[in-house]
Amino acid sequence: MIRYVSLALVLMGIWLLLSGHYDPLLISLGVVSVVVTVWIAARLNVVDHEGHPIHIVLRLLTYFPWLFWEIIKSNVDVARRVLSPSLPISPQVFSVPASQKTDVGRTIYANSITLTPGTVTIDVRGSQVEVHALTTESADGVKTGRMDARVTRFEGES
Amino acid sequence: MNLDSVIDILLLAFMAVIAIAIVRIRDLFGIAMLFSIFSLLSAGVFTVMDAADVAFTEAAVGAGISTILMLATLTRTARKEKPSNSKNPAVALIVVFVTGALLVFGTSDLPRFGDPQAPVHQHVAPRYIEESPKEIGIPNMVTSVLASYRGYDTLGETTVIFTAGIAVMALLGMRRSRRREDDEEID
Amino acid sequence: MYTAAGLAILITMVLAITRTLLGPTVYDRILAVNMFGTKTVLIIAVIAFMSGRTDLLDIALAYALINFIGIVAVLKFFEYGEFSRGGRGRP
Amino acid sequence: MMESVLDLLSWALIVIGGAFGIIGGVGIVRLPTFFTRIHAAGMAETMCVPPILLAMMLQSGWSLVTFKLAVILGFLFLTSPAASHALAKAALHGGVSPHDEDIGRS
Repeated sequence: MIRYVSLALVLMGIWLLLSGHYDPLLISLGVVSVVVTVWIAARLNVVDHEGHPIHIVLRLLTYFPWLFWEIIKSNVDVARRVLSPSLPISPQVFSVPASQKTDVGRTIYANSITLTPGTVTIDVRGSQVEVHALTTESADGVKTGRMDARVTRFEGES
Repeated sequence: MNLDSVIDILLLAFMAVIAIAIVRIRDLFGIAMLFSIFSLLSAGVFTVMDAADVAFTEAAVGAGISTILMLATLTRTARKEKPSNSKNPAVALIVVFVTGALLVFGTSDLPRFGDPQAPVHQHVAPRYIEESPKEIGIPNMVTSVLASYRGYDTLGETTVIFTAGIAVMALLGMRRSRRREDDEEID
Repeated sequence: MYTAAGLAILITMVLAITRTLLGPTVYDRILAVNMFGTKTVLIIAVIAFMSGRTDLLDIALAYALINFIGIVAVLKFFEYGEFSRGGRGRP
Repeated sequence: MMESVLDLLSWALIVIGGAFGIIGGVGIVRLPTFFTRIHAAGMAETMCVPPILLAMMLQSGWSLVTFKLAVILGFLFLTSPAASHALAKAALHGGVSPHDEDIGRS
Protein backbone atom coordinates (compact mmCIF):
# COMPACT_ATOMS: atom_id res chain seq x y z
CA MET A 1 0.00 0.00 0.00
CA ILE A 2 2.77 2.42 0.88
CA ARG A 3 4.18 1.86 -2.58
CA TYR A 4 0.95 3.04 -4.19
CA VAL A 5 0.90 6.15 -2.05
CA SER A 6 4.49 6.97 -2.86
CA LEU A 7 3.92 6.31 -6.57
CA ALA A 8 0.94 8.68 -6.50
CA LEU A 9 3.03 11.31 -4.72
CA VAL A 10 5.85 11.00 -7.25
CA LEU A 11 3.43 11.28 -10.17
CA MET A 12 1.71 14.28 -8.60
CA GLY A 13 5.11 15.90 -8.16
CA ILE A 14 5.89 15.34 -11.84
CA TRP A 15 2.54 16.83 -12.81
CA LEU A 16 3.07 19.95 -10.70
CA LEU A 17 6.60 20.22 -12.06
CA LEU A 18 5.57 20.05 -15.67
CA SER A 19 2.44 22.17 -15.48
CA GLY A 20 3.74 25.16 -13.55
CA HIS A 21 0.20 26.54 -13.28
CA TYR A 22 -1.49 26.15 -9.96
CA ASP A 23 -5.17 26.92 -10.28
CA PRO A 24 -7.89 24.58 -8.97
CA LEU A 25 -9.03 23.36 -12.41
CA LEU A 26 -5.60 22.25 -13.59
CA ILE A 27 -4.62 20.68 -10.28
CA SER A 28 -7.83 18.69 -10.11
CA LEU A 29 -7.19 17.47 -13.67
CA GLY A 30 -3.78 16.37 -12.41
CA VAL A 31 -5.27 14.51 -9.47
CA VAL A 32 -7.65 12.66 -11.80
CA SER A 33 -4.77 11.67 -14.12
CA VAL A 34 -2.67 10.45 -11.19
CA VAL A 35 -5.51 8.35 -9.78
CA VAL A 36 -6.18 6.77 -13.18
CA THR A 37 -2.46 6.08 -13.71
CA VAL A 38 -2.07 4.45 -10.30
CA TRP A 39 -5.18 2.39 -10.94
CA ILE A 40 -3.81 1.17 -14.28
CA ALA A 41 -0.45 0.43 -12.66
CA ALA A 42 -2.23 -1.57 -9.98
CA ARG A 43 -4.13 -3.51 -12.62
CA LEU A 44 -0.88 -4.22 -14.47
CA ASN A 45 0.73 -5.39 -11.21
CA VAL A 46 3.87 -3.37 -11.81
CA VAL A 47 3.98 -1.55 -8.48
CA ASP A 48 6.13 -4.03 -6.64
CA HIS A 49 9.55 -4.48 -5.13
CA GLU A 50 11.17 -4.20 -8.55
CA GLY A 51 8.96 -1.69 -10.31
CA HIS A 52 8.98 0.93 -7.60
CA PRO A 53 11.89 0.20 -5.24
CA ILE A 54 11.44 2.84 -2.58
CA HIS A 55 13.36 0.76 -0.06
CA ILE A 56 16.78 1.69 -1.43
CA VAL A 57 16.25 5.34 -2.29
CA LEU A 58 17.69 6.58 0.98
CA ARG A 59 20.70 4.33 0.78
CA LEU A 60 21.32 5.47 -2.80
CA LEU A 61 22.08 8.92 -1.41
CA THR A 62 25.22 7.61 0.27
CA TYR A 63 26.24 5.63 -2.80
CA PHE A 64 25.93 8.33 -5.43
CA PRO A 65 28.68 10.69 -4.24
CA TRP A 66 31.17 7.81 -4.26
CA LEU A 67 29.99 6.76 -7.72
CA PHE A 68 30.32 10.33 -9.04
CA TRP A 69 33.89 10.52 -7.79
CA GLU A 70 34.72 7.22 -9.49
CA ILE A 71 33.12 8.46 -12.73
CA ILE A 72 35.15 11.67 -12.67
CA LYS A 73 38.41 9.80 -12.03
CA SER A 74 37.90 7.31 -14.81
CA ASN A 75 36.69 10.03 -17.17
CA VAL A 76 39.96 11.88 -16.79
CA ASP A 77 41.85 8.68 -17.43
CA VAL A 78 39.92 7.81 -20.58
CA ALA A 79 40.18 11.38 -21.83
CA ARG A 80 43.98 11.27 -21.48
CA ARG A 81 44.11 8.03 -23.42
CA VAL A 82 41.93 9.44 -26.19
CA LEU A 83 44.05 12.55 -26.52
CA SER A 84 47.57 11.19 -26.36
CA PRO A 85 48.39 8.29 -28.68
CA SER A 86 51.44 7.37 -26.60
CA LEU A 87 49.28 5.97 -23.78
CA PRO A 88 48.34 2.44 -24.77
CA ILE A 89 44.88 0.94 -24.77
CA SER A 90 44.38 -2.78 -24.28
CA PRO A 91 40.72 -3.70 -24.78
CA GLN A 92 39.71 -6.91 -23.02
CA VAL A 93 36.69 -8.91 -21.94
CA PHE A 94 36.38 -10.67 -18.60
CA SER A 95 33.78 -11.87 -16.11
CA VAL A 96 33.45 -10.78 -12.51
CA PRO A 97 31.10 -12.20 -9.91
CA ALA A 98 28.20 -10.03 -8.76
CA SER A 99 27.44 -10.82 -5.14
CA GLN A 100 24.07 -9.03 -5.03
CA LYS A 101 21.07 -11.10 -4.10
CA THR A 102 18.31 -9.23 -5.91
CA ASP A 103 17.83 -8.30 -9.54
CA VAL A 104 17.60 -4.63 -8.59
CA GLY A 105 20.98 -4.82 -6.90
CA ARG A 106 22.57 -6.58 -9.84
CA THR A 107 21.09 -4.03 -12.22
CA ILE A 108 22.51 -1.18 -10.18
CA TYR A 109 25.92 -2.86 -10.13
CA ALA A 110 25.92 -3.50 -13.89
CA ASN A 111 24.79 0.05 -14.61
CA SER A 112 27.43 1.48 -12.30
CA ILE A 113 30.09 -0.44 -14.22
CA THR A 114 28.73 0.92 -17.49
CA LEU A 115 28.48 4.49 -16.17
CA THR A 116 32.15 4.47 -15.26
CA PRO A 117 33.89 5.15 -18.56
CA GLY A 118 36.49 2.60 -19.49
CA THR A 119 34.25 -0.31 -18.55
CA VAL A 120 30.99 -1.46 -20.12
CA THR A 121 28.77 -4.32 -19.02
CA ILE A 122 28.08 -6.54 -22.00
CA ASP A 123 25.99 -9.23 -20.41
CA VAL A 124 24.69 -10.48 -17.08
CA ARG A 125 24.54 -14.24 -16.78
CA GLY A 126 23.20 -15.41 -13.46
CA SER A 127 25.58 -13.94 -10.91
CA GLN A 128 28.39 -13.34 -13.41
CA VAL A 129 28.81 -9.96 -15.07
CA GLU A 130 30.64 -9.85 -18.38
CA VAL A 131 32.60 -6.64 -18.72
CA HIS A 132 34.50 -5.02 -21.57
CA ALA A 133 37.35 -2.79 -20.42
CA LEU A 134 39.36 -0.25 -22.35
CA THR A 135 42.59 -0.63 -20.44
CA THR A 136 44.21 -3.09 -18.07
CA GLU A 137 44.02 -0.49 -15.29
CA SER A 138 40.27 0.01 -15.62
CA ALA A 139 39.82 -3.77 -15.78
CA ASP A 140 41.81 -4.15 -12.57
CA GLY A 141 39.66 -1.45 -10.99
CA VAL A 142 36.57 -3.61 -11.48
CA LYS A 143 38.33 -6.84 -10.56
CA THR A 144 39.21 -5.56 -7.09
CA GLY A 145 35.48 -5.86 -6.34
CA ARG A 146 35.24 -2.62 -4.39
CA MET A 147 32.24 -1.43 -6.35
CA ASP A 148 30.64 -4.85 -6.01
CA ALA A 149 31.04 -4.74 -2.23
CA ARG A 150 29.63 -1.21 -2.09
CA VAL A 151 26.52 -2.09 -4.06
CA THR A 152 25.96 -5.23 -2.00
CA ARG A 153 26.32 -3.27 1.21
CA PHE A 154 23.70 -0.66 0.38
CA GLU A 155 21.42 -3.20 -1.22
CA GLY A 156 21.08 -4.69 2.26
CA GLU A 157 18.95 -7.68 3.02
CA SER A 158 15.61 -6.34 1.83
CA MET B 1 25.59 35.97 -38.15
CA ASN B 2 24.33 35.09 -34.70
CA LEU B 3 24.45 31.68 -33.12
CA ASP B 4 20.76 31.11 -33.73
CA SER B 5 21.23 31.00 -37.48
CA VAL B 6 24.42 28.95 -37.11
CA ILE B 7 22.43 26.38 -35.13
CA ASP B 8 19.66 26.56 -37.72
CA ILE B 9 22.01 25.90 -40.63
CA LEU B 10 23.90 23.15 -38.82
CA LEU B 11 20.72 21.38 -37.75
CA LEU B 12 19.41 21.42 -41.31
CA ALA B 13 22.80 20.21 -42.59
CA PHE B 14 22.74 17.36 -40.06
CA MET B 15 19.25 16.46 -41.26
CA ALA B 16 20.46 16.31 -44.85
CA VAL B 17 23.44 14.16 -43.86
CA ILE B 18 21.23 11.77 -41.91
CA ALA B 19 18.76 11.56 -44.78
CA ILE B 20 21.61 10.55 -47.10
CA ALA B 21 22.80 8.00 -44.54
CA ILE B 22 19.28 6.56 -44.36
CA VAL B 23 19.28 6.11 -48.12
CA ARG B 24 22.75 4.58 -48.15
CA ILE B 25 22.64 1.95 -45.41
CA ARG B 26 20.80 -1.32 -45.77
CA ASP B 27 20.37 -2.43 -42.17
CA LEU B 28 16.78 -1.67 -41.18
CA PHE B 29 17.53 -1.53 -37.46
CA GLY B 30 20.07 1.20 -38.13
CA ILE B 31 17.58 3.01 -40.34
CA ALA B 32 14.97 2.97 -37.57
CA MET B 33 17.49 4.57 -35.22
CA LEU B 34 18.45 7.16 -37.84
CA PHE B 35 14.79 8.02 -38.37
CA SER B 36 14.44 8.68 -34.67
CA ILE B 37 17.38 11.08 -34.76
CA PHE B 38 15.98 12.73 -37.88
CA SER B 39 12.74 13.43 -36.01
CA LEU B 40 14.63 14.70 -33.02
CA LEU B 41 16.57 17.08 -35.24
CA SER B 42 13.36 18.38 -36.76
CA ALA B 43 12.14 18.91 -33.20
CA GLY B 44 15.29 20.96 -32.69
CA VAL B 45 14.57 23.02 -35.80
CA PHE B 46 11.01 23.62 -34.62
CA THR B 47 12.41 24.71 -31.28
CA VAL B 48 14.62 27.28 -32.99
CA MET B 49 11.56 28.51 -34.89
CA ASP B 50 9.67 28.90 -31.58
CA ALA B 51 7.06 26.28 -32.44
CA ALA B 52 7.15 24.61 -29.04
CA ASP B 53 4.00 22.52 -29.44
CA VAL B 54 4.98 21.11 -32.82
CA ALA B 55 8.46 20.32 -31.49
CA PHE B 56 6.88 18.61 -28.52
CA THR B 57 4.75 16.38 -30.71
CA GLU B 58 7.65 15.65 -33.02
CA ALA B 59 9.92 14.62 -30.13
CA ALA B 60 7.27 12.42 -28.53
CA VAL B 61 5.63 10.85 -31.57
CA GLY B 62 8.27 11.07 -34.28
CA ALA B 63 11.32 10.25 -32.22
CA GLY B 64 9.66 8.09 -29.60
CA ILE B 65 6.57 6.16 -30.55
CA SER B 66 7.26 5.61 -34.24
CA THR B 67 10.72 4.22 -33.44
CA ILE B 68 9.12 1.70 -31.13
CA LEU B 69 6.52 0.80 -33.75
CA MET B 70 9.22 0.37 -36.38
CA LEU B 71 11.21 -1.88 -34.05
CA ALA B 72 8.09 -3.89 -33.30
CA THR B 73 7.60 -4.31 -37.02
CA LEU B 74 11.23 -5.31 -37.48
CA THR B 75 10.88 -8.20 -35.04
CA ARG B 76 8.29 -9.61 -37.47
CA THR B 77 10.26 -9.07 -40.67
CA ALA B 78 13.82 -9.29 -41.94
CA ARG B 79 16.61 -7.07 -40.68
CA LYS B 80 18.15 -6.32 -44.04
CA GLU B 81 16.70 -4.34 -46.89
CA LYS B 82 16.54 -6.27 -50.15
CA PRO B 83 18.94 -5.00 -52.79
CA SER B 84 17.03 -2.68 -55.04
CA ASN B 85 16.26 -4.16 -58.44
CA SER B 86 14.88 -1.09 -60.13
CA LYS B 87 16.27 -0.85 -63.65
CA ASN B 88 16.22 2.86 -64.06
CA PRO B 89 17.06 5.02 -61.03
CA ALA B 90 17.18 8.11 -63.24
CA VAL B 91 13.37 8.16 -63.56
CA ALA B 92 12.96 8.16 -59.81
CA LEU B 93 15.51 10.93 -59.49
CA ILE B 94 13.71 13.06 -62.07
CA VAL B 95 10.36 12.54 -60.34
CA VAL B 96 11.85 13.55 -57.01
CA PHE B 97 13.48 16.63 -58.46
CA VAL B 98 10.34 17.77 -60.28
CA THR B 99 8.23 17.29 -57.15
CA GLY B 100 10.78 19.12 -55.04
CA ALA B 101 10.99 21.96 -57.53
CA LEU B 102 7.19 22.29 -57.56
CA LEU B 103 7.11 22.42 -53.77
CA VAL B 104 9.86 25.03 -53.63
CA PHE B 105 8.04 27.02 -56.32
CA GLY B 106 4.88 26.78 -54.23
CA THR B 107 6.58 28.36 -51.23
CA SER B 108 7.23 31.53 -53.22
CA ASP B 109 3.56 32.38 -52.83
CA LEU B 110 3.58 31.87 -49.07
CA PRO B 111 3.93 34.83 -46.71
CA ARG B 112 7.34 35.27 -45.13
CA PHE B 113 8.14 33.24 -41.99
CA GLY B 114 6.65 35.00 -38.98
CA ASP B 115 5.08 37.78 -41.06
CA PRO B 116 2.47 39.56 -38.88
CA GLN B 117 0.53 40.63 -42.00
CA ALA B 118 0.00 37.03 -43.14
CA PRO B 119 -3.67 36.11 -43.74
CA VAL B 120 -3.65 33.44 -40.99
CA HIS B 121 -2.85 36.09 -38.44
CA GLN B 122 -5.73 38.33 -39.52
CA HIS B 123 -8.78 36.11 -39.24
CA VAL B 124 -9.49 34.48 -35.86
CA ALA B 125 -5.99 34.51 -34.38
CA PRO B 126 -6.36 37.86 -32.57
CA ARG B 127 -9.45 36.58 -30.81
CA TYR B 128 -7.69 33.37 -29.75
CA ILE B 129 -4.75 35.34 -28.46
CA GLU B 130 -6.79 37.92 -26.57
CA GLU B 131 -9.85 36.03 -25.43
CA SER B 132 -8.93 32.36 -25.03
CA PRO B 133 -7.45 32.62 -21.50
CA LYS B 134 -10.71 34.26 -20.38
CA GLU B 135 -13.09 32.15 -22.45
CA ILE B 136 -11.58 28.73 -21.84
CA GLY B 137 -9.40 29.12 -18.78
CA ILE B 138 -6.47 27.07 -20.07
CA PRO B 139 -3.11 28.88 -20.16
CA ASN B 140 -1.85 27.12 -23.29
CA MET B 141 -3.46 28.70 -26.34
CA VAL B 142 -2.78 25.76 -28.62
CA THR B 143 -4.54 23.45 -26.19
CA SER B 144 -7.62 25.65 -26.01
CA VAL B 145 -7.82 25.91 -29.80
CA LEU B 146 -7.44 22.16 -30.25
CA ALA B 147 -9.62 20.99 -27.41
CA SER B 148 -12.30 23.65 -27.37
CA TYR B 149 -12.62 25.89 -30.43
CA ARG B 150 -11.96 22.97 -32.72
CA GLY B 151 -13.12 20.26 -30.34
CA TYR B 152 -15.07 18.25 -32.92
CA ASP B 153 -12.09 18.26 -35.27
CA THR B 154 -9.87 16.92 -32.53
CA LEU B 155 -12.45 14.31 -31.58
CA GLY B 156 -12.43 13.06 -35.17
CA GLU B 157 -8.63 13.00 -35.30
CA THR B 158 -8.44 11.13 -32.03
CA THR B 159 -10.91 8.57 -33.32
CA VAL B 160 -8.80 8.04 -36.43
CA ILE B 161 -5.61 7.60 -34.40
CA PHE B 162 -7.36 5.30 -31.93
CA THR B 163 -8.62 3.13 -34.76
CA ALA B 164 -5.19 3.04 -36.33
CA GLY B 165 -3.67 2.10 -32.99
CA ILE B 166 -6.10 -0.77 -32.51
CA ALA B 167 -5.42 -1.97 -36.06
CA VAL B 168 -1.67 -1.93 -35.47
CA MET B 169 -2.04 -3.79 -32.18
CA ALA B 170 -4.26 -6.36 -33.85
CA LEU B 171 -1.77 -6.90 -36.69
CA LEU B 172 1.26 -7.20 -34.40
CA GLY B 173 -0.54 -9.42 -31.91
CA MET B 174 -1.89 -11.74 -34.61
CA ARG B 175 1.49 -12.36 -36.14
CA ARG B 176 3.03 -13.05 -32.77
CA SER B 177 0.57 -15.75 -31.75
CA ARG B 178 0.93 -17.44 -35.12
CA ARG B 179 4.68 -17.46 -34.79
CA ARG B 180 4.44 -19.02 -31.37
CA GLU B 181 2.43 -21.88 -32.84
CA ASP B 182 5.09 -22.31 -35.51
CA ASP B 183 7.75 -22.51 -32.83
CA GLU B 184 5.91 -25.24 -31.02
CA GLU B 185 5.61 -27.27 -34.19
CA ILE B 186 9.34 -27.00 -34.84
CA ASP B 187 10.22 -27.84 -31.27
CA MET C 1 28.14 31.65 -21.89
CA TYR C 2 25.40 29.72 -23.66
CA THR C 3 27.11 30.54 -26.94
CA ALA C 4 30.23 28.70 -25.75
CA ALA C 5 28.20 25.73 -24.59
CA GLY C 6 26.25 25.68 -27.84
CA LEU C 7 29.40 25.79 -29.93
CA ALA C 8 31.04 22.96 -27.96
CA ILE C 9 27.91 20.84 -28.38
CA LEU C 10 27.78 21.57 -32.09
CA ILE C 11 31.43 20.52 -32.52
CA THR C 12 30.66 17.28 -30.69
CA MET C 13 27.67 16.74 -32.95
CA VAL C 14 29.84 17.22 -36.04
CA LEU C 15 32.34 14.65 -34.71
CA ALA C 16 29.55 12.20 -33.90
CA ILE C 17 28.05 12.54 -37.36
CA THR C 18 31.48 11.88 -38.86
CA ARG C 19 31.41 8.49 -37.19
CA THR C 20 27.84 7.96 -38.38
CA LEU C 21 29.05 8.39 -41.93
CA LEU C 22 32.26 6.39 -41.52
CA GLY C 23 30.64 3.30 -40.06
CA PRO C 24 32.05 0.71 -40.57
CA THR C 25 29.47 -1.49 -38.81
CA VAL C 26 25.86 -0.52 -38.23
CA TYR C 27 26.52 -0.56 -34.49
CA ASP C 28 29.11 2.18 -34.86
CA ARG C 29 26.49 4.25 -36.59
CA ILE C 30 23.91 3.61 -33.89
CA LEU C 31 26.43 4.42 -31.18
CA ALA C 32 27.21 7.74 -32.85
CA VAL C 33 23.53 8.42 -33.46
CA ASN C 34 22.74 7.73 -29.82
CA MET C 35 25.40 10.19 -28.71
CA PHE C 36 24.02 12.61 -31.25
CA GLY C 37 20.56 12.27 -29.72
CA THR C 38 21.79 13.15 -26.24
CA LYS C 39 23.57 16.16 -27.64
CA THR C 40 20.41 17.24 -29.47
CA VAL C 41 18.52 17.21 -26.17
CA LEU C 42 21.29 19.29 -24.69
CA ILE C 43 21.25 21.79 -27.54
CA ILE C 44 17.48 22.16 -27.27
CA ALA C 45 18.00 23.03 -23.61
CA VAL C 46 20.73 25.51 -24.53
CA ILE C 47 18.52 27.10 -27.21
CA ALA C 48 15.76 27.40 -24.63
CA PHE C 49 18.11 29.26 -22.31
CA MET C 50 19.59 31.41 -25.06
CA SER C 51 16.23 32.67 -26.22
CA GLY C 52 15.04 33.02 -22.64
CA ARG C 53 12.05 30.77 -23.28
CA THR C 54 12.61 28.17 -20.61
CA ASP C 55 9.26 26.53 -21.29
CA LEU C 56 10.98 24.98 -24.30
CA LEU C 57 12.77 22.77 -21.76
CA ASP C 58 9.64 20.62 -21.74
CA ILE C 59 10.65 19.30 -25.15
CA ALA C 60 14.00 18.12 -23.83
CA LEU C 61 12.20 16.62 -20.85
CA ALA C 62 9.67 14.84 -23.04
CA TYR C 63 12.41 13.38 -25.17
CA ALA C 64 14.38 12.24 -22.12
CA LEU C 65 11.28 10.41 -20.90
CA ILE C 66 10.42 8.93 -24.30
CA ASN C 67 14.04 7.97 -24.90
CA PHE C 68 13.78 5.66 -21.91
CA ILE C 69 10.89 3.77 -23.49
CA GLY C 70 12.77 3.69 -26.78
CA ILE C 71 15.82 2.08 -25.21
CA VAL C 72 13.69 -0.51 -23.47
CA ALA C 73 12.15 -1.26 -26.88
CA VAL C 74 15.62 -1.67 -28.42
CA LEU C 75 16.66 -4.02 -25.61
CA LYS C 76 13.48 -6.03 -26.04
CA PHE C 77 14.11 -6.19 -29.75
CA PHE C 78 17.48 -7.80 -29.15
CA GLU C 79 16.33 -9.90 -26.24
CA TYR C 80 13.12 -11.36 -27.69
CA GLY C 81 13.42 -10.53 -31.37
CA GLU C 82 14.95 -12.75 -33.98
CA PHE C 83 18.00 -13.39 -31.78
CA SER C 84 15.98 -15.21 -29.18
CA ARG C 85 15.63 -18.34 -31.29
CA GLY C 86 17.17 -21.21 -29.42
CA GLY C 87 16.51 -19.59 -26.07
CA ARG C 88 19.66 -17.52 -26.07
CA GLY C 89 19.61 -14.54 -23.78
CA ARG C 90 16.45 -15.48 -21.98
CA PRO C 91 16.49 -15.28 -18.22
CA MET D 1 29.59 38.94 -5.27
CA MET D 2 27.34 35.90 -5.10
CA GLU D 3 26.41 36.45 -8.73
CA SER D 4 29.99 36.44 -9.95
CA VAL D 5 30.85 33.31 -7.96
CA LEU D 6 27.88 31.54 -9.55
CA ASP D 7 28.88 32.84 -12.99
CA LEU D 8 32.43 31.63 -12.49
CA LEU D 9 31.21 28.20 -11.41
CA SER D 10 28.86 27.97 -14.38
CA TRP D 11 31.66 28.93 -16.74
CA ALA D 12 33.94 26.30 -15.24
CA LEU D 13 31.23 23.66 -15.57
CA ILE D 14 30.48 24.62 -19.16
CA VAL D 15 34.18 24.53 -20.07
CA ILE D 16 34.54 21.10 -18.43
CA GLY D 17 31.39 19.78 -20.09
CA GLY D 18 32.24 21.19 -23.50
CA ALA D 19 35.81 19.93 -23.32
CA PHE D 20 34.79 16.41 -22.35
CA GLY D 21 32.10 16.43 -25.00
CA ILE D 22 34.62 17.32 -27.69
CA ILE D 23 37.15 14.81 -26.35
CA GLY D 24 34.42 12.17 -26.44
CA GLY D 25 33.69 13.18 -30.02
CA VAL D 26 37.38 12.92 -30.92
CA GLY D 27 37.49 9.54 -29.19
CA ILE D 28 34.52 8.20 -31.11
CA VAL D 29 36.27 9.15 -34.34
CA ARG D 30 39.80 8.16 -33.38
CA LEU D 31 39.50 4.90 -31.42
CA PRO D 32 40.01 1.76 -33.51
CA THR D 33 37.16 -0.67 -32.75
CA PHE D 34 33.50 -0.54 -31.89
CA PHE D 35 33.91 -1.68 -28.31
CA THR D 36 36.57 0.91 -27.61
CA ARG D 37 34.36 3.62 -29.09
CA ILE D 38 31.61 2.73 -26.62
CA HIS D 39 33.87 4.03 -23.86
CA ALA D 40 34.38 7.34 -25.63
CA ALA D 41 30.64 7.72 -26.13
CA GLY D 42 30.05 6.87 -22.48
CA MET D 43 32.52 9.53 -21.53
CA ALA D 44 30.71 12.14 -23.59
CA GLU D 45 27.52 11.12 -21.87
CA THR D 46 28.68 11.09 -18.25
CA MET D 47 31.02 14.07 -18.26
CA CYS D 48 29.53 16.39 -20.89
CA VAL D 49 25.80 16.44 -20.21
CA PRO D 50 25.75 16.71 -16.40
CA PRO D 51 28.16 19.66 -16.09
CA ILE D 52 26.38 21.70 -18.77
CA LEU D 53 22.98 20.98 -17.24
CA LEU D 54 24.39 21.80 -13.80
CA ALA D 55 25.71 25.10 -15.13
CA MET D 56 22.27 25.96 -16.44
CA MET D 57 20.77 24.97 -13.08
CA LEU D 58 23.14 27.37 -11.35
CA GLN D 59 22.13 30.12 -13.74
CA SER D 60 18.41 29.66 -13.32
CA GLY D 61 18.48 29.77 -9.52
CA TRP D 62 15.67 28.37 -7.38
CA SER D 63 12.84 27.94 -9.81
CA LEU D 64 10.78 25.38 -11.64
CA VAL D 65 13.37 25.42 -14.41
CA THR D 66 16.02 24.06 -12.05
CA PHE D 67 13.82 21.13 -11.16
CA LYS D 68 13.06 20.44 -14.80
CA LEU D 69 16.77 20.40 -15.59
CA ALA D 70 17.36 18.10 -12.62
CA VAL D 71 14.73 15.70 -13.94
CA ILE D 72 16.29 15.75 -17.42
CA LEU D 73 19.67 15.09 -15.83
CA GLY D 74 18.30 12.22 -13.78
CA PHE D 75 16.66 10.59 -16.75
CA LEU D 76 19.69 10.91 -19.00
CA PHE D 77 21.77 9.47 -16.19
CA LEU D 78 19.45 6.50 -15.84
CA THR D 79 19.13 5.82 -19.56
CA SER D 80 22.70 6.28 -20.76
CA PRO D 81 24.09 3.07 -19.18
CA ALA D 82 21.04 1.15 -20.38
CA ALA D 83 21.65 2.44 -23.88
CA SER D 84 25.36 1.59 -23.83
CA HIS D 85 24.57 -1.87 -22.53
CA ALA D 86 21.86 -2.41 -25.15
CA LEU D 87 24.27 -1.46 -27.89
CA ALA D 88 27.12 -3.58 -26.59
CA LYS D 89 24.83 -6.56 -26.34
CA ALA D 90 23.34 -5.91 -29.77
CA ALA D 91 26.79 -5.70 -31.32
CA LEU D 92 27.87 -8.88 -29.57
CA HIS D 93 24.84 -10.74 -30.90
CA GLY D 94 25.33 -9.15 -34.27
CA GLY D 95 28.77 -10.65 -34.62
CA VAL D 96 31.13 -7.81 -33.65
CA SER D 97 33.93 -9.46 -31.72
CA PRO D 98 35.03 -7.59 -28.60
CA HIS D 99 38.41 -9.31 -28.48
CA ASP D 100 41.78 -7.75 -28.79
CA GLU D 101 42.97 -9.41 -31.98
CA ASP D 102 40.41 -7.60 -34.12
CA ILE D 103 41.98 -4.20 -33.68
CA GLY D 104 43.70 -4.19 -37.00
CA ARG D 105 40.59 -5.24 -38.88
CA SER D 106 38.34 -2.23 -38.90
